[in-house]
Amino acid sequence: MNRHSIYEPENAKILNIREQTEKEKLFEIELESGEPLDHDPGQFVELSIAGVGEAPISITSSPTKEGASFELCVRAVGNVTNALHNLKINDEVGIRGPFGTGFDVEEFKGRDVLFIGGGLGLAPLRSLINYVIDRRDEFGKTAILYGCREPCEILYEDELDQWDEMTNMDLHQTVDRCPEGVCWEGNIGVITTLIPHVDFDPDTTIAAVCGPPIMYRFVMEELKNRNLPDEQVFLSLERRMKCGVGKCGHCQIDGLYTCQEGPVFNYADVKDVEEAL
Amino acid sequence: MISKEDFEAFVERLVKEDHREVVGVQEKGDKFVFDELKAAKDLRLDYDVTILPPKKYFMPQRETLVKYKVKDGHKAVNEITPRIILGIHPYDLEAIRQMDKVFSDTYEDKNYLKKREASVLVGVNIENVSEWCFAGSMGTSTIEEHYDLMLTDIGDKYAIEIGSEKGFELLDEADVMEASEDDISAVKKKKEGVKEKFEKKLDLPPEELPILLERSYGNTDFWKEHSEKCYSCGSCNLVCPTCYCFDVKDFNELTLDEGERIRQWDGCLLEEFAIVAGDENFRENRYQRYRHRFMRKGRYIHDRFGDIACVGCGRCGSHCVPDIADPTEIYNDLKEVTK
Amino acid sequence: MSGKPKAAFFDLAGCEGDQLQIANLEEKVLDLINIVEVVSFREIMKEHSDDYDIAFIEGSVTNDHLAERLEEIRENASIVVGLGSCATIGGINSIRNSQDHEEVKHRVYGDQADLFPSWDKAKAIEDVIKVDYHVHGCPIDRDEFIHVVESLVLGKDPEIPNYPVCVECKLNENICAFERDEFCVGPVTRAGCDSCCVNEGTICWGCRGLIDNPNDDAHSDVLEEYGLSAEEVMKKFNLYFGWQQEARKDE
Amino acid sequence: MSKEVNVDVEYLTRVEGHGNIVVNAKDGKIEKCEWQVVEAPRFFESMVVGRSWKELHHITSRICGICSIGHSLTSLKATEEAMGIEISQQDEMLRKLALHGENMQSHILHVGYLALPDLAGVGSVIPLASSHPDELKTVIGLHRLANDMSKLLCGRTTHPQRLIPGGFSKLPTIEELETLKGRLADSVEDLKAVASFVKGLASRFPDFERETEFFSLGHDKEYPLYDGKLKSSDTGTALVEDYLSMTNEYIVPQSTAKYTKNNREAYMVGALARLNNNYDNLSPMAKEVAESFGLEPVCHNPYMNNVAQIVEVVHNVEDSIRLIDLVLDMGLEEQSPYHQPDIDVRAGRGIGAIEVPRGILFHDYTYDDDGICTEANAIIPTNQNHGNIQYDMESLVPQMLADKTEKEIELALEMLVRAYDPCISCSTHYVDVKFV
Ligand SMILES: Cc1cc2nc3c(=O)[nH]c(=O)nc-3n(C[C@H](O)[C@H](O)[C@H](O)COP(=O)(O)OP(=O)(O)OC[C@H]3O[C@@H](n4cnc5c(N)ncnc54)[C@H](O)[C@@H]3O)c2cc1C
Ligand code: SF4
Ligand code: SF4
Ligand code: SF4
Repeated sequence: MNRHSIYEPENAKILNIREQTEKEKLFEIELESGEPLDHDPGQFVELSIAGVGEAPISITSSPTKEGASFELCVRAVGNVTNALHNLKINDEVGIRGPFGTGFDVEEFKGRDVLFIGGGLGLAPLRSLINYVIDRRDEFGKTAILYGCREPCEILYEDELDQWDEMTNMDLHQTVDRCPEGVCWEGNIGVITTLIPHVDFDPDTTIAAVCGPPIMYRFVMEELKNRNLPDEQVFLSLERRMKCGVGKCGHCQIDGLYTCQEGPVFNYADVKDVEEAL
Repeated sequence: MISKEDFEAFVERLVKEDHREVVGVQEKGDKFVFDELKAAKDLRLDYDVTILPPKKYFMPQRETLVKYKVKDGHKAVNEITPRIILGIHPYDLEAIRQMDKVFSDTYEDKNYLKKREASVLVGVNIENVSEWCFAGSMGTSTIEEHYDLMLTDIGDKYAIEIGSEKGFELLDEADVMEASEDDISAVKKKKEGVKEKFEKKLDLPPEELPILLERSYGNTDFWKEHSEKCYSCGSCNLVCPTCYCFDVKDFNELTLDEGERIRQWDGCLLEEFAIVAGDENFRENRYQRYRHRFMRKGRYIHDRFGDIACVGCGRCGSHCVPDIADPTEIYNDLKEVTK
Repeated sequence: MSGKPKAAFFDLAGCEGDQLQIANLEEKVLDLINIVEVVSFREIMKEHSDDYDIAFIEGSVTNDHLAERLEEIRENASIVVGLGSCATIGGINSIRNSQDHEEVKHRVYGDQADLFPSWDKAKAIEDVIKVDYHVHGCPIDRDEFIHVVESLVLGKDPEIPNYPVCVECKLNENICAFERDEFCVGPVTRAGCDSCCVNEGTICWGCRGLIDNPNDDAHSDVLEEYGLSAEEVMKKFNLYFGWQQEARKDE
Repeated sequence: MSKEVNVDVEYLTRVEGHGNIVVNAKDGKIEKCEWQVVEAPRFFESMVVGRSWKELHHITSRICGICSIGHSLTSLKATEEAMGIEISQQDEMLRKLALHGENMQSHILHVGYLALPDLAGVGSVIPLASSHPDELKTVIGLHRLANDMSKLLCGRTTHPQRLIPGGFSKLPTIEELETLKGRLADSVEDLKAVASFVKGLASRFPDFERETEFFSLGHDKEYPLYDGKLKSSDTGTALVEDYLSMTNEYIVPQSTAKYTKNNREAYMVGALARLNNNYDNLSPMAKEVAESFGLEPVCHNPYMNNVAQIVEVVHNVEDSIRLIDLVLDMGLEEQSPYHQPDIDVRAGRGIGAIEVPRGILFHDYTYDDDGICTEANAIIPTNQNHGNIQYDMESLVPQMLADKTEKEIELALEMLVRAYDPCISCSTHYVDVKFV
């Protein structure tokens, strides 16, 4: 990044917007410079809207994606994210990053990969999933477990169908509940209920887990029951952030900086860190 | 060496003639602060401690990082006032050394570093010790590097040690004389003497803090008990020379087409420090926030940068209204209970 | 809101000092009327309309008549903003909430006391209607008012501090009241005033009200340790927190 | 002529606080003509009972946001008198400056933002931005100067912080006072411009007179704002201690507020009353401006209160420059930026009387040995004017019934009330309101 200051966002343009659910939209963005972001799966950017502020957002597209643009999947929950949702194609935003430590793809290579995503947690995972798909022969078997609260909250529906049809890719979905009158033929129950459906070899499997804070505890317990070693689990954590570059202090998890050592952590490194999970 | 008279004349000249802003320690009521010098006679080199550390000149309380025009995107801003800062105590110099490290680590924070570069640091050895200070225990009551000039009051004159090219150049205009053997030993005696003056003391060598803190992290009762009266006011963070957390906010003009993104000092003791959208608070309890500060000072920063991030200035203890923030008390108590 | 939002200003029981702060914006008033259309502002204009999006309300509610007016305003407006302590927390009016109402009335009006329609307590407007945003302070801070208006027009939540005044006192490098043998309620009072009273050499009186989660027990203890009697501590809290403390008890 | 006139102005605009005007006339005869005040009671005189001497000025400042400096100072004078606290000559001069600042602020606001629209024939100050942009800019500039001056002396323009029992918690610096002096001197041209602008429109002030009594402070040597004895145009001077016998609060059935009277059924307070009673002590330039309007004592046209306000602003500016010079000549005494005067708390009663923008204001406190207030009374200028407003209306309406339309009557009445610049929100006591 050769900006004047680590706090100066680079201008970028919204190329496309796709509505995902009532609260999530997928934004395709390209930097004014026309350069690709050059990120690792699991990294994030600081998205800036002048006059409103900044928010850290995971990059949901894979670095292997064609073209210079990248994608962010954003849930409208507050000032910046609401303002972003009000923008239109061709509007400008500011981007800083990519920041943080993403998934170490070298670690994943040659192994079977188990993706476990809860809700919006699928956003950062999708970057890695598509990376694996684009370099299919470098990885072993893959399975995706994806859970949402309700069917209306499901992200990337077209892509899920594509993933489902791929050979060598095992996709399982669940919802916590299905309101009356909504059509849902899949599993109902929390995400941990999907784990027994997949068959994996703890010796050769590596898991990437991402979801809301409470999900982790239950998922980890279940994976432990299946003898998956802690070192073979990577997870992505979220904390308040103001700078993204290890200065502002907000994202500290005990001694760890989410924006530096994370957001993707090896489970073995954080399992004993009280503030982490 | 410089006589006090000549020193005052020298400072007066700086105030009047130097293109840089000259700041120094001055009285505010019955306390002291670093502030712009209007006249050399206002400089008080015999102060005990200032309310805020000189950090405010490199990382101001409120600082514009970015200006934006809604139509033109963002522009980085760094308002730099070149300064000569007079009268920094050794512990504050040590803190500045640590901050330099933090702000140049991985991503260089030019807002800090450029302001830092544009400053000349003139230190002074401690004459009067504040009742809360425990620099003696932290090894920061004197310092041999990381200043441009260092003054020591020896009666009717100041001894001047030169720490850098910048410092040397500053002295260009001063009526200085060569130090005698006596002068040198007087300075030495002064530096030795100050170590004895601190009433507050740590009962353990600071190097042991990381381990002590690691062991007592889980002693929830201890932290709860000590933080019961905590207001979550963040005063202990805000006055600390080694605290650097900040918040960032956008402020628009009423015309709505332009504005500024500013950073403002923040503190991990404040309730909303770790809260995210949806109101989840990752450090919800008072004791967790209270504990975090001590962990950060004595352990986390050490793990990252190798420094104990407390220089023993005692400001946190003296500014805590319920009187629960004094590090010596906490660390000494911890040592007691973790025996 | 599409187009320029329409704003109206109202006053209940208060001193109108907050509306004066808006008049005191000087030229910025012209910027203000560029981004919102002021349709009612009795203190400075004759025109009035009931067609508005944002209602700014100053003053406390102290009788049925005012409560009815307030409800009407709520119905007309899509956003209601409390302006100043009297509206946001009951303000100085709520001193009398801890006094005996009969005595209060008789002291001022003697045997005509009962001619008065007045509740025994002064209340924040939030006691009667739903309030969307608060601009605290006695009087309001002009910059904070601008920030709130600017935010509402841009459709974002204004950032109102939820930390105590001590924070700003530190940023301003003040000598703490407790080091000057004075007593201050800054440690439990919401910041946002830039610690203006302490900056001017006095103490924080508490006009912006309690922060969301004040350690008021600790502060009572501390005030007593520093030498106030329990009754004096109560009076310190009653100056501005009268309505708020009661509302908190009811929660 | 058979004509029915119904004027019912609920919540009169461009005044502080809430007041209604109700007039019903049939066949040239008035059936009802009332000035009603419908402000909700706030009970200040009770609120302060039980509170400490350190808090009273803080609390009573909140009686009125517009003249909070005046309320604070009156309150401080009462407390200081009750405890025998002396303030230094320097602090007294600085307080007088603060009062000038507030008087300027309030008068400019009133003339420029509230009364001028009537003269220019528009509904508010907002249209003036396009119809008279230059004049408005000048008015805003003067208003800002007055506010900056108040802020410099008091910490804040509304609900001042620096004014404390015994003096000031924090003082302005010499440089700040020098800068202020320069700005004041520079403002004279602008003031003259505003005065001549108003003069151009002065023919729109209704030509109406009614003889009445004028009540204010009076002083041999100065134009009295901060200090003086009581003075009535009818009964002469009296001591401040005797304020109750000159104000005589009473209740009238057809109105809502407590009225006051002295020699006649009602009297007038405010800028015009001060000017009528103390014309000789106005500053030279202020006299010039008064002359240019043909305003000289004793003027019985209440609408001329607006002009008297302009004259006073000129006086405020000139006298402020004089005071700043005096303070600077004496040299500013140094004190801590958190000054707390040593005060010997004791029991006693004290009365403060000060001329605030709208007229004479009284605070009267009794303290016990611990400095806790046991009794308080406050008489506010606007209250003292209510009676006079009512009598003016009763005399004005019949004069207009014959050849004026309902609209014209309404405007004349509104302008009348506004001329008094009532600050109804600050009125501390009222009686019940009956709606027609
Ligand atoms: C590493 C990382 C990756 C993320 N990836 C995504 C993503 O792909 N899609 C998505 O929709 N959301 C993501 N989030 C969450 C997103 O950052 C928050 O929802 C967003 O910051 C809320 O900002 P706001 O201004 O809309 O909300 P407000 O509630 O108005 O936020 C106010 C301020 O609080 C801070 N804040 C609030 N919530 C968070 C949070 N969860 N994390 C960090 N700071 C916060 C921000 O600094 C923000 O400026 C991610 C967060 C992190 C830390
Ligand atoms: S200064 Fe004291 S009360 Fe305030 S946050 Fe720190 S420990 Fe808590
Ligand atoms: S923790 Fe306290 S004593 Fe240590 S450096 Fe910070 S303020 Fe000074
Ligand atoms: S003066 Fe009051 S607000 Fe300021 S630090 Fe002290 S206690 Fe806090």
